[in-house]
Amino acid sequence: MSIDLSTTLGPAWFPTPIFTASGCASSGRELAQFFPLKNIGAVVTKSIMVKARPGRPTPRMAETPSGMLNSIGLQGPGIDSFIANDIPWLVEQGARIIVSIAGETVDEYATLARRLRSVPGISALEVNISCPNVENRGMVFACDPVSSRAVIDGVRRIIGGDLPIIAKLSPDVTDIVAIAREVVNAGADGVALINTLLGMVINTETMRPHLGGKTGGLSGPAIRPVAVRAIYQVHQAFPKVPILGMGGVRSGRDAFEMILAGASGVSVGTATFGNPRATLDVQEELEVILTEKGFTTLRSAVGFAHRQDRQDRQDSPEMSGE
Amino acid sequence: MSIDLSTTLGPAWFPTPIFTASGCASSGRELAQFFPLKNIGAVVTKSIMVKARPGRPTPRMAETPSGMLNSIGLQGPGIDSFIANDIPWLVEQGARIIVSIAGETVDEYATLARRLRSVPGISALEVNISCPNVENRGMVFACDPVSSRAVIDGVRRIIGGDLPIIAKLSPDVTDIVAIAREVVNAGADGVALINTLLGMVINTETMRPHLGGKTGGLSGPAIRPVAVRAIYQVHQAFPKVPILGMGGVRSGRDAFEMILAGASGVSVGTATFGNPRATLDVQEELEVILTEKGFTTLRSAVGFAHRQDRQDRQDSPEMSGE
Amino acid sequence: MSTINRYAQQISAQVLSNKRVGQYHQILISVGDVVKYCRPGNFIAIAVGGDNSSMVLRRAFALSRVSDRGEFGGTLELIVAPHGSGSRWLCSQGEGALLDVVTPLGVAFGIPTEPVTALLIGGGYGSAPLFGLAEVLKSRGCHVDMILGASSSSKIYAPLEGKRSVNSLKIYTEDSSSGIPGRVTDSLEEIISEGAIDVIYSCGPMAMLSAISTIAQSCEVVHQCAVEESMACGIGVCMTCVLPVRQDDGSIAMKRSCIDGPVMDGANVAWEVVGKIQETKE
Amino acid sequence: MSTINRYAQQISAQVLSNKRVGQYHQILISVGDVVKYCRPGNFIAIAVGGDNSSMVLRRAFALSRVSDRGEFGGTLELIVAPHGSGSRWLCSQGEGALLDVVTPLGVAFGIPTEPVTALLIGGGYGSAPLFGLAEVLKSRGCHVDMILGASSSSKIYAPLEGKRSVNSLKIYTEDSSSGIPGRVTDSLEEIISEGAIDVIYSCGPMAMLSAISTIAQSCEVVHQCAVEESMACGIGVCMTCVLPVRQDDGSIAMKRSCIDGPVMDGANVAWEVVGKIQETKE
Ligand SMILES: Cc1cc2nc3c(=O)[nH]c(=O)nc-3n(C[C@H](O)[C@H](O)[C@H](O)COP(=O)(O)OP(=O)(O)OC[C@H]3O[C@@H](n4cnc5c(N)ncnc54)[C@H](O)[C@@H]3O)c2cc1C
Ligand SMILES: Cc1cc2nc3c(=O)[nH]c(=O)nc-3n(C[C@H](O)[C@H](O)[C@H](O)COP(=O)(O)OP(=O)(O)OC[C@H]3O[C@@H](n4cnc5c(N)ncnc54)[C@H](O)[C@@H]3O)c2cc1C
Ligand SMILES: Cc1cc2nc3c(=O)[nH]c(=O)nc-3n(C[C@H](O)[C@H](O)[C@H](O)COP(=O)(O)O)c2cc1C
Ligand SMILES: Cc1cc2nc3c(=O)[nH]c(=O)nc-3n(C[C@H](O)[C@H](O)[C@H](O)COP(=O)(O)O)c2cc1C
Ligand code: FES
Ligand code: FES
Repeated sequence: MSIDLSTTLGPAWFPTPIFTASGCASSGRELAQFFPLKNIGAVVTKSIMVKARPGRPTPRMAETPSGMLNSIGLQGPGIDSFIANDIPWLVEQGARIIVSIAGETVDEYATLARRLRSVPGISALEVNISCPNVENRGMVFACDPVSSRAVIDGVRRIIGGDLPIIAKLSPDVTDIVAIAREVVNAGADGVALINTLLGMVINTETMRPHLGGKTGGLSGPAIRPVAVRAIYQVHQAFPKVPILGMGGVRSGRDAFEMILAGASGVSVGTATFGNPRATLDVQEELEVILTEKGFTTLRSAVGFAHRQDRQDRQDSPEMSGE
Repeated sequence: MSIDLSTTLGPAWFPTPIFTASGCASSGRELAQFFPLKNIGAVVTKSIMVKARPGRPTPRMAETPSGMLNSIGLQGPGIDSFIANDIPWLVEQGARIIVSIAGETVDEYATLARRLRSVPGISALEVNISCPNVENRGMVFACDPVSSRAVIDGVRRIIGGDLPIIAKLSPDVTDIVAIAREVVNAGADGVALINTLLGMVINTETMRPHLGGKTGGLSGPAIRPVAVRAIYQVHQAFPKVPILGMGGVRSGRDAFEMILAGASGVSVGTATFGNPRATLDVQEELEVILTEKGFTTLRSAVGFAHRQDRQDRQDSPEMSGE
Repeated sequence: MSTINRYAQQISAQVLSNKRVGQYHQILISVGDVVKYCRPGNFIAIAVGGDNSSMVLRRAFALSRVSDRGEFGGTLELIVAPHGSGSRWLCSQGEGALLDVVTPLGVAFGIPTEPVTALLIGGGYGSAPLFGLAEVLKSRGCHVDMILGASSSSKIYAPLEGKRSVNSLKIYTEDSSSGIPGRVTDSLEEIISEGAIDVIYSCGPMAMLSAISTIAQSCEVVHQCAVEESMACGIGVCMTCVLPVRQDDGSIAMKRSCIDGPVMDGANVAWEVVGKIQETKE
Repeated sequence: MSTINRYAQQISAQVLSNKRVGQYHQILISVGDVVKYCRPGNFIAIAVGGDNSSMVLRRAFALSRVSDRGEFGGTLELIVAPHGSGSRWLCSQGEGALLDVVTPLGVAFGIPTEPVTALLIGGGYGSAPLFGLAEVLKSRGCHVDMILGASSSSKIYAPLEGKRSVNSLKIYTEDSSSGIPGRVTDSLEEIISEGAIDVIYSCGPMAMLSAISTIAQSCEVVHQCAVEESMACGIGVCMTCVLPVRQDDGSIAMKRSCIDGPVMDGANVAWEVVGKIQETKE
């Protein structure tokens, strides 16, 4: 099969569009027992913070219909240990690396960018702005256009033009297109859609919220229609902005759906928990589907669902449910 | 079993807390083939508009993992036919009736309220504000605090204190507590949580959005964690405001979960499509569970998950996912 | 409407046999007394995927043959094409499996009170309800001709027993793998006039039903067709399965194919706007 | 860490038998060559609910007994309590069913290089990995005593063959339905000192492991316990299964029980803050 699967997110090039999702592959090491990391498009690492963090109390997960809630609380070793131990190991494996960063203040994001900008072997930064902003009433950065903009702006200034910046947005907003507009204007090279939806499960035995952290993030196939909608809306509004799609992708068909909606790359998250090889399986299935559909390049499939749309614009996609 | 299942939504009393969900029971007639409508708490009718409406093009539905998308477009006979044909029939059945109304302008809601206020046999109005507001850039009323307030305010003025008003909110907002605050301040007696989430499925055969209306509303068990979270948040902020909970309820356990989170009543929607008797089954199962848990009244279970919370307020439930 | 689905029951039905026939599965299930109310044209809605299924909606299948005699009491036969995940699950259920079903649903074929000459046209698994219908028509003294079509021979469902209940049977395949090459509508006008057909009953893909309707109208023959729209509830409460149907006053109303159908008068369906209509005057 | 899960494979395993034993199911599955790498204390992660399952996560089960001989080649025995929807589904799988499994996972029990006196303590289905462990210890010349406890007799899993591989077996039930009334920890100190125990191996509910740890520490006996935290991935990538573990410098780190466990040194687990910890100095 001579199909060209390569893709770009801003200036970064990847041999295939299928990546791991942040927080669902740790720093890659554990997955390497199941397939060579260099065979997929890229490893997106667990969001790293400036300091080491123990995370939230357990239980940290609850299974839900076709999905799950997690409330890890960004447990991690901190940026210094990450740069010293994890990056070199991934480089050694020949993997493409996208580092996800997270902070509680605008400055923390800038600090992370400063620490990372001269580290060799990184293809892009994913800026996870779905964390509570301690400076602004604890409101999640990605839920507020001004805070979203401030984070990306700060990171962009530090990074300069060197590394592509992908802003990861939350679906828990009234108007995701408006948030995408802000981060793109602030200099993001692309957007990652979507992070988890805020959810809760109550344990009917104990009659208390099941998770130690009470609320958690909903992921998995259950949320795929929300992710596809978000990708479609943002691609429609900004056809030139590359999108890294994610949310419930479990098969090549699902990745293809996101690509048709407008994604240039697709991350596989929760599916890895059910199938350690999921990322590679998705990639192989996608290749077969693209070939069957007669595409010779991945690029030509990106946003394909919009093409025929241009003809019948009268029925607006900005409609609601019932 | 002598458990007291009765509940109230503002001044309205219901023998049980289990209702149908608007749009998932039509106007009741078709379900009456499967169980007597008077045996459940109430029938919530399909949102009715001023004029007859043909709705959106087909396909109008897509099954999704543990859920479905619908894009009906509020097909219906219009308020006159509804009042002439559907209400009297429901009254004859001995059913409690909650009429759901929907409009494209603030005035349309007021018109509906005016037509309904003197119709006998109605227990409450559910005001579905999840429709696009044609006067405000097509933005869904429930996505904007000002529009939400205007609708409820208009309806309240017409209705006076006679009929309880329940404002039905959309989960597709950054801050559902803020919207709830507006509608309560405008005079809503309670809130219904949640309407569907905006979603999309792309048909990978045709490579086009599957639904005739492109986007649709996501419902079913997939969204239950989002609904429980919304109910929990709003009950925490306004413990005295009655909540009609819904979103993916399929069993007595699920209804109990929503009641623990703070719902005084629970609507069963999509589950009816898989099981025509779902509403009654949920009610019967709930009664067993409440009894097993040692509750003698439904009321004492409402919001129970918050009680122990009051002690450990330090970990705020307004947290995000990862 | 208040009589529709009046006899519908939700029951547990056991699979008595599951045989592969060409590209289809012929599945026989035991349903007990409810069989008394089952008529050709009615359908059954089956829950798929088992207890922990991610599929929340039932799947609809036409009743192929209805029997209330025999060692198992009331039985229904279904012809199922393994198409997507739900129907594939159903086709994988072996003897003894229990199915959660709701039946009989929807409007059945109208049976003429006088003996008439009837033409039954089926496409693919659309032939399923026609054999049961043929038996009923024959028992009323009707003359019954049948035409079946499909893309290929393995997609023609025409059981031996079934053939016995019709006066004539013509088969069309698009790839010429059996019968006459071409489509069921190719010589339909001649067949109607030569056979002096009074009424056409049809079931199959929407495009076929639409083409038959055009011909039936030009020949002024009554045409009862069983339509197939995707259905979320199957019982009339969700409004997903609608079709544009012309009303007496000329306006077009969106009718539910589950409860105002699946059998509809072909002349009333506004075929040209199926799936397109957005605005009509009601 | 880079050697953990090194031999783990995702394979299709056939159910060879599924027997009810008390409140449990004893399930024997065929896994082929991977059995060579399976050790007592390792676990297996099984996909549940079939093709269209709404359950997206695997379920973890301890390997009860591992055999690489016999007519079926490599086999694993699991002891499964039908608890929730996933384990009930597993218990309903009959002979011939195919399971999607990943194994061997996690850290196995450490086996002493010298012959020692070992005490194995199991609670409920926690006895599962202990019988396999007992065989290995015996083959290394160890003396093996075993204590099993449960709320009631039907929750004691102690197969006949298993009993042969230990030197002594005591059973405790809380409702006095068999063995000694009470809990496994009731006379643990005496048993340790009288039996001159060198090492304790345990598996069961967290509260039991915690209580054993306290006693083991006061008696200065090594305690290897197999913990059970709810796991989303089972392979170390999700961070849901963490436990607070004391580090050499006195700080507490949140360790993954799937990959840094399930077998852990009981003395290092910070039992008092399990499920509570929010802040630690790392
Ligand atoms: C009144 C009626 C009678 C039918 N009779 C038969 C029959 O006798 N034999 C038979 O094989 N099939 C019949 N069908 C079609 C059958 O219901 C679909 O093949 C089946 O729903 C496909 O489901 P799936 O899970 O395999 O496919 P999926 O593609 O996984 O289904 C996804 C969703 O789309 C809907 N859908 C998909 N294809 C169709 C379709 N062709 N028609 C309607 N809905 C669809 C499904 O119901 C489901 O909700 C009938 C449908 C209707 C409405
Ligand atoms: C390392 C390890 C070894 C285990 N060994 C055995 C064994 O040998 N025999 C046995 O019967 N069970 C064992 N369990 C527990 C078994 O995994 C749970 O009983 C099972 O996951 C319950 O799943 P369910 O779908 O039936 O319950 P549900 O309540 O539907 O499960 C919902 C979710 O919660 C998790 N969960 C629920 N109960 C437990 C539990 N007790 N421990 C961990 N996760 C849980 C499930 O994994 C699932 O993700 C073990 C668990 C772990 C982590
Ligand atoms: C256990 C878990 C941990 C996660 N951690 C992070 C994280 O650290 N940073 C981040 O940006 N997203 C995180 N996510 C979100 C995923 O990257 C992804 O956006 C989301 O889960 C939707 O994709 P999925 O349905 O394929 O999992 C996490 C998700 C899960 C399930
Ligand atoms: C087919 C369908 C039609 C609906 N129509 C309406 C409606 O007219 N008015 C309304 O307020 N909600 C409508 N809803 C939303 C439901 O009332 C309910 O809020 C939502 O589906 C979540 O509940 P569920 O998961 O139990 O279905 C509709 C939902 C479905 C699935
Ligand atoms: S399928 Fe629900 S109304 Fe027809
Ligand atoms: S279960 Fe995922 S890290 Fe342990």
